[in-house]
Amino acid sequence: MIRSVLIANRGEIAVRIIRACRDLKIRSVLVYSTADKDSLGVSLADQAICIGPPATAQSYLNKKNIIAAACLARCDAIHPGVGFLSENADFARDVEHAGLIFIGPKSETIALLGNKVAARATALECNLPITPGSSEEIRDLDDAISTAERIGYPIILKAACGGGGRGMRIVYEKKDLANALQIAKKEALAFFGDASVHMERYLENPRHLEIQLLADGQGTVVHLGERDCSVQKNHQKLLEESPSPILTEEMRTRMCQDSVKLFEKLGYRGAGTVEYLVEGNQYYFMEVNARLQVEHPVSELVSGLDLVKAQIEIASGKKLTITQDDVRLKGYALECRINGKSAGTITDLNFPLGPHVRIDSHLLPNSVLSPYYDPLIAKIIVHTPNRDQGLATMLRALSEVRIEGIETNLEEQKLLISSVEFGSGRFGTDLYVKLWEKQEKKSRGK
Amino acid sequence: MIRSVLIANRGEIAVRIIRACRDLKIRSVLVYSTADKDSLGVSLADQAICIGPPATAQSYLNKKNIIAAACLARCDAIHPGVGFLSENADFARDVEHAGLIFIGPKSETIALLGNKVAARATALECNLPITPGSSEEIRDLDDAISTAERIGYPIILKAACGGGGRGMRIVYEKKDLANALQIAKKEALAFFGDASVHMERYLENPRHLEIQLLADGQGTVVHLGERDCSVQKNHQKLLEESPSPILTEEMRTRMCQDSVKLFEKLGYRGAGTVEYLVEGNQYYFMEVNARLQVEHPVSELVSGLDLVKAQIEIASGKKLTITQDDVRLKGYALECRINGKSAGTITDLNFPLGPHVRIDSHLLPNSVLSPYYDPLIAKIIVHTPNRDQGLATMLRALSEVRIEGIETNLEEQKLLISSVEFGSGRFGTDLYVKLWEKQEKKSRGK
Amino acid sequence: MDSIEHMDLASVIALFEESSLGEMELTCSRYSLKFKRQGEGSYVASAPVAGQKTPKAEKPVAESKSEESGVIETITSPIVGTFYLTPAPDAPAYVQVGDLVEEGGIICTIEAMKMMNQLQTDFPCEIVSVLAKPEEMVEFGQPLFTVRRR
Amino acid sequence: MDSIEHMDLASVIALFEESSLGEMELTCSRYSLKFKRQGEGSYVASAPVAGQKTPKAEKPVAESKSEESGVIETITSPIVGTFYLTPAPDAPAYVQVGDLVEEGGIICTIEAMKMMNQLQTDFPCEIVSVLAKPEEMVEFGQPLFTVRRR
Repeated sequence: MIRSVLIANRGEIAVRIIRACRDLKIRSVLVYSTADKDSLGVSLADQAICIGPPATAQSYLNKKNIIAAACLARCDAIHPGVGFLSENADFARDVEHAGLIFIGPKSETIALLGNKVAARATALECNLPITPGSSEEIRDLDDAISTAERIGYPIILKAACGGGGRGMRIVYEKKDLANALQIAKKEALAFFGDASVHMERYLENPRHLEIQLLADGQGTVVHLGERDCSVQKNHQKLLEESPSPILTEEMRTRMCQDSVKLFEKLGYRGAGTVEYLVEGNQYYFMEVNARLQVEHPVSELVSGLDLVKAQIEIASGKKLTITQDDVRLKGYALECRINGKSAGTITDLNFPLGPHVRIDSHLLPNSVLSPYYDPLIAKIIVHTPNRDQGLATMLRALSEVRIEGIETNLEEQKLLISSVEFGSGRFGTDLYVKLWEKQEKKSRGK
Repeated sequence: MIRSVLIANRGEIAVRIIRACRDLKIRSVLVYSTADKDSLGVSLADQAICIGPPATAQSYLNKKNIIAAACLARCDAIHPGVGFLSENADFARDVEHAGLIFIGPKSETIALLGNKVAARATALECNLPITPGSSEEIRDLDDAISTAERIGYPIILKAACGGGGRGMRIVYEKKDLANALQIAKKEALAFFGDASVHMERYLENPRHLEIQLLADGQGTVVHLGERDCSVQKNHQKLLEESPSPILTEEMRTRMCQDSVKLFEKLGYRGAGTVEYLVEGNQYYFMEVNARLQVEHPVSELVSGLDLVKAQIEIASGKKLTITQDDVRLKGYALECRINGKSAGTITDLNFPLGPHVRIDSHLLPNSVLSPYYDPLIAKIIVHTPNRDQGLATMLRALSEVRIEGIETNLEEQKLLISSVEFGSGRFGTDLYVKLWEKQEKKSRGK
Repeated sequence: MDSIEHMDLASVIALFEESSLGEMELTCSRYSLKFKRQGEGSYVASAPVAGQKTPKAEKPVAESKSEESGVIETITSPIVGTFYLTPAPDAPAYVQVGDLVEEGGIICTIEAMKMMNQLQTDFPCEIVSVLAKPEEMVEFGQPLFTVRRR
Repeated sequence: MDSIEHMDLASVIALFEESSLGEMELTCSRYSLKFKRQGEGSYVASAPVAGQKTPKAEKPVAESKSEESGVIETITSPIVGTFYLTPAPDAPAYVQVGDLVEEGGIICTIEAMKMMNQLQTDFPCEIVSVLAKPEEMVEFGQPLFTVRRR
């Protein structure tokens, strides 16, 4: 039984979790850095505890202070949110050792999935399609050259323990391999403390799809369909939708079944996502996100389920009361991330309201978009009967947004959503760059 | 085909309709009085036309200016919203005569239902239970005395063409009947231009339930279940929920079937509601609201349908594409009306966001809540798996609301929703008064 | 000289004092001011403002209540309709700039719902300018003419 | 001269007094004022403006950077934990008000995760007051002591 949750995060996801706690009549305790003392989360939480200065290493990544705060505030559990410590196996273990519940997968699961090579190996065991490449660490240059020959260029070198686009090197020709391998190993060591790298075939313009799952760690795994997150800028997702406009029913079924199989094999507990790259009618396992994701509302709207509530209930030891047959995916959902392009005080802020629209945000008029952390201002999510109406409703919602005082990506998002390319559903992860080049050309043309 | 809609209304319902137009890619033209020139609706609509001074008789009830504006702005149709001209048969007829589509029932249907005696007679023909009373006009005092004897005191006298609580007189004893009849007739004449009154048994503490329907006027009628609107203050609804906490499945089925039967008999076209009084396990037909209602979002959330879109599609001649079997009512929805208790400038305004919450409002920070019109600030609607969670989520949402500059009923609403009585689901239309008396006693006790 | 919005208070006060005004009200996007000269009698003001929204440009100028002759006034549309300066397509205009019109003189028609509504002046005046475009829609309160009272 | 919004009250009053005005009202996004000269009637009012959140009271006082002796400074908690003034339940306190402490002197312990973290001063000082409650939680940046530099 969880009566009190410490939230080890900030921003909109902290507010999202506080709201879920309130809905469940659970006490919420939020930790915060001095930079966030006037944040909405701090004012909404039942208790707020300052854990350090703005620098994340000393605050939101300060395991000791966070766990001490949880113990002293008599919390039963810690919710790590997304990012920060949410996929840190050591933290999950420390939380468990402190006698607290970690709201997420078991620490062993996080550790296993945090290693890309181990994750790929597990996926292979479950017969999931993976991109051609090494399922083991690249030993040396000879190994690299022969592996590259086997799978074909372009290839990508990835840090085994990496993530978030760091420590990656794309190689188009053999002559660049030696140098790239050296740099990739150095970066892997620098960023992740482990020089291991592995090699995969590099897909030049794939789609990013992910399957959302819920598992109670007691034998039941259900999926909530896919999210298509192909619209990205520098590997950061901008738009996420469900269902995907390119997926056939047959492919969807296979991807969902594969994902469930993998989670069953892992004995997974909690909410999690299996990410895939899709090219043509082929899909390839990429990685598991062993946590909640920013874009979780998309799946909440199509499924009618509350993923954060579900996480808390699973963590408290409850079995899932739904089976796959109970999951009815209905309509279409689209999420648009409104990001700041500069930090500062938001002098005027107005979000769209009305039917079919959900807003998740942690900002109010006169709030400061902090320069220390990620620049998300709000997630605008719409839920409509179909994609065509979803795009119209999103454009309606965006037209009502008013943000003054800082620069935002609002106009870029409007351009993306109203583009012929996005409307058609046929595009790759390069859509943002393509549209931006077009726009630039237009401006130059004037 | 409707390409352009004139909206003959104001406030949040005007904004609601503009949003639906935008979602349907239809042009919206809003008429407004000089008092509303800085309103959100005026700024959101594709075009806005001033039709008169603040006084409603010269603006929002000014049929001639409204229809002229629709013709001159090349609209195909007029949406009357709720209130004002929405149940005015003459207006509907004038709109039709001007070659425009009236988004609502046929003018004959409105005329028929506007007469309470005629409406009761039609309900009787369909074998709907009606409160004991006269189905015809009370002829004179002798008729009144004998009818009252027959149905038993207390009785209520109602203007045949009345509505909104006006022209009603409750009589508990025979000795008061003569005087009450005289006053009721005078009021009926003064308010509605027709002195006819009829008599019904007066239910002292009933529940107010209503069945929401959609009909295409081409043979298909579907219901979207009930709304329980029993929490009222001076006959004004404060909270509306679906499903009702007191209705048995058997009673619900009968009430819905009766309502569908009545709409089929009427050849009804558009969205409409059948209102009932419920006492114990008896229900009695009260009236038909031949229009959209303020509380329509409650039914939208449980049904997943968009009633305003449906109205526009039906008006444009489309057949309903759903049957009763396609209507799946899911979860629980609760609407809370936030009203101003004073007019003036809203210096600070913040609505709750996040999951399970929908806000319909026409106000922004620094908006003026007009002294000329109804004091609705916002409708907060939550949608959750069940009533218990709905109440928790509504309280969470209300705790995030911030309104400065004017007085509101926010605290009263929190008190109502967190009361043991509302929580139990067992209460009558006197709940507000009862709780308020309790509160007063408490304050006096201090 | 600064724009009104960026003037400092001392300058505003000085301008008022130098003027012959008895009272002054000033509202702009940044602030709102009311002045009243000492001993100006019974007028007591209350401040509106708030919503920093600038008033819409099309705000109809209210007809002046003054009965003084020579005063410039605006005649606004009392209804929604199509504005005509002529009784028929090929007929001459009811009035032209410079015309002197008697009280009750017809100055234009506004067509609404196939009805021609003739607009008459309430007072003798001279037509100073025509503000609305002929054959286009006018809304309630829209300025149609400026006139000079006679 | 400052813009109207950023003027201080004394300057506004001075300007009003120097002027010949009888009444003045001023509203801007930050405040609203009404003045009326004495003897102009009974009314004197001032109105606040809503919005402007008052800053939170618990804002931790940053340690002064000054190296001057005699300066009063606040020592704040560097971690989250339970604050103790004594090394053991029945032991005497590390320090009391009035004590002189050398640089590096232990002034308290903060227990976190079953670890006792002793807090030392960075400079010689005198304990002026104890701000945190013993045996209660302290958060990062919470003021523990005020001290005077020696």
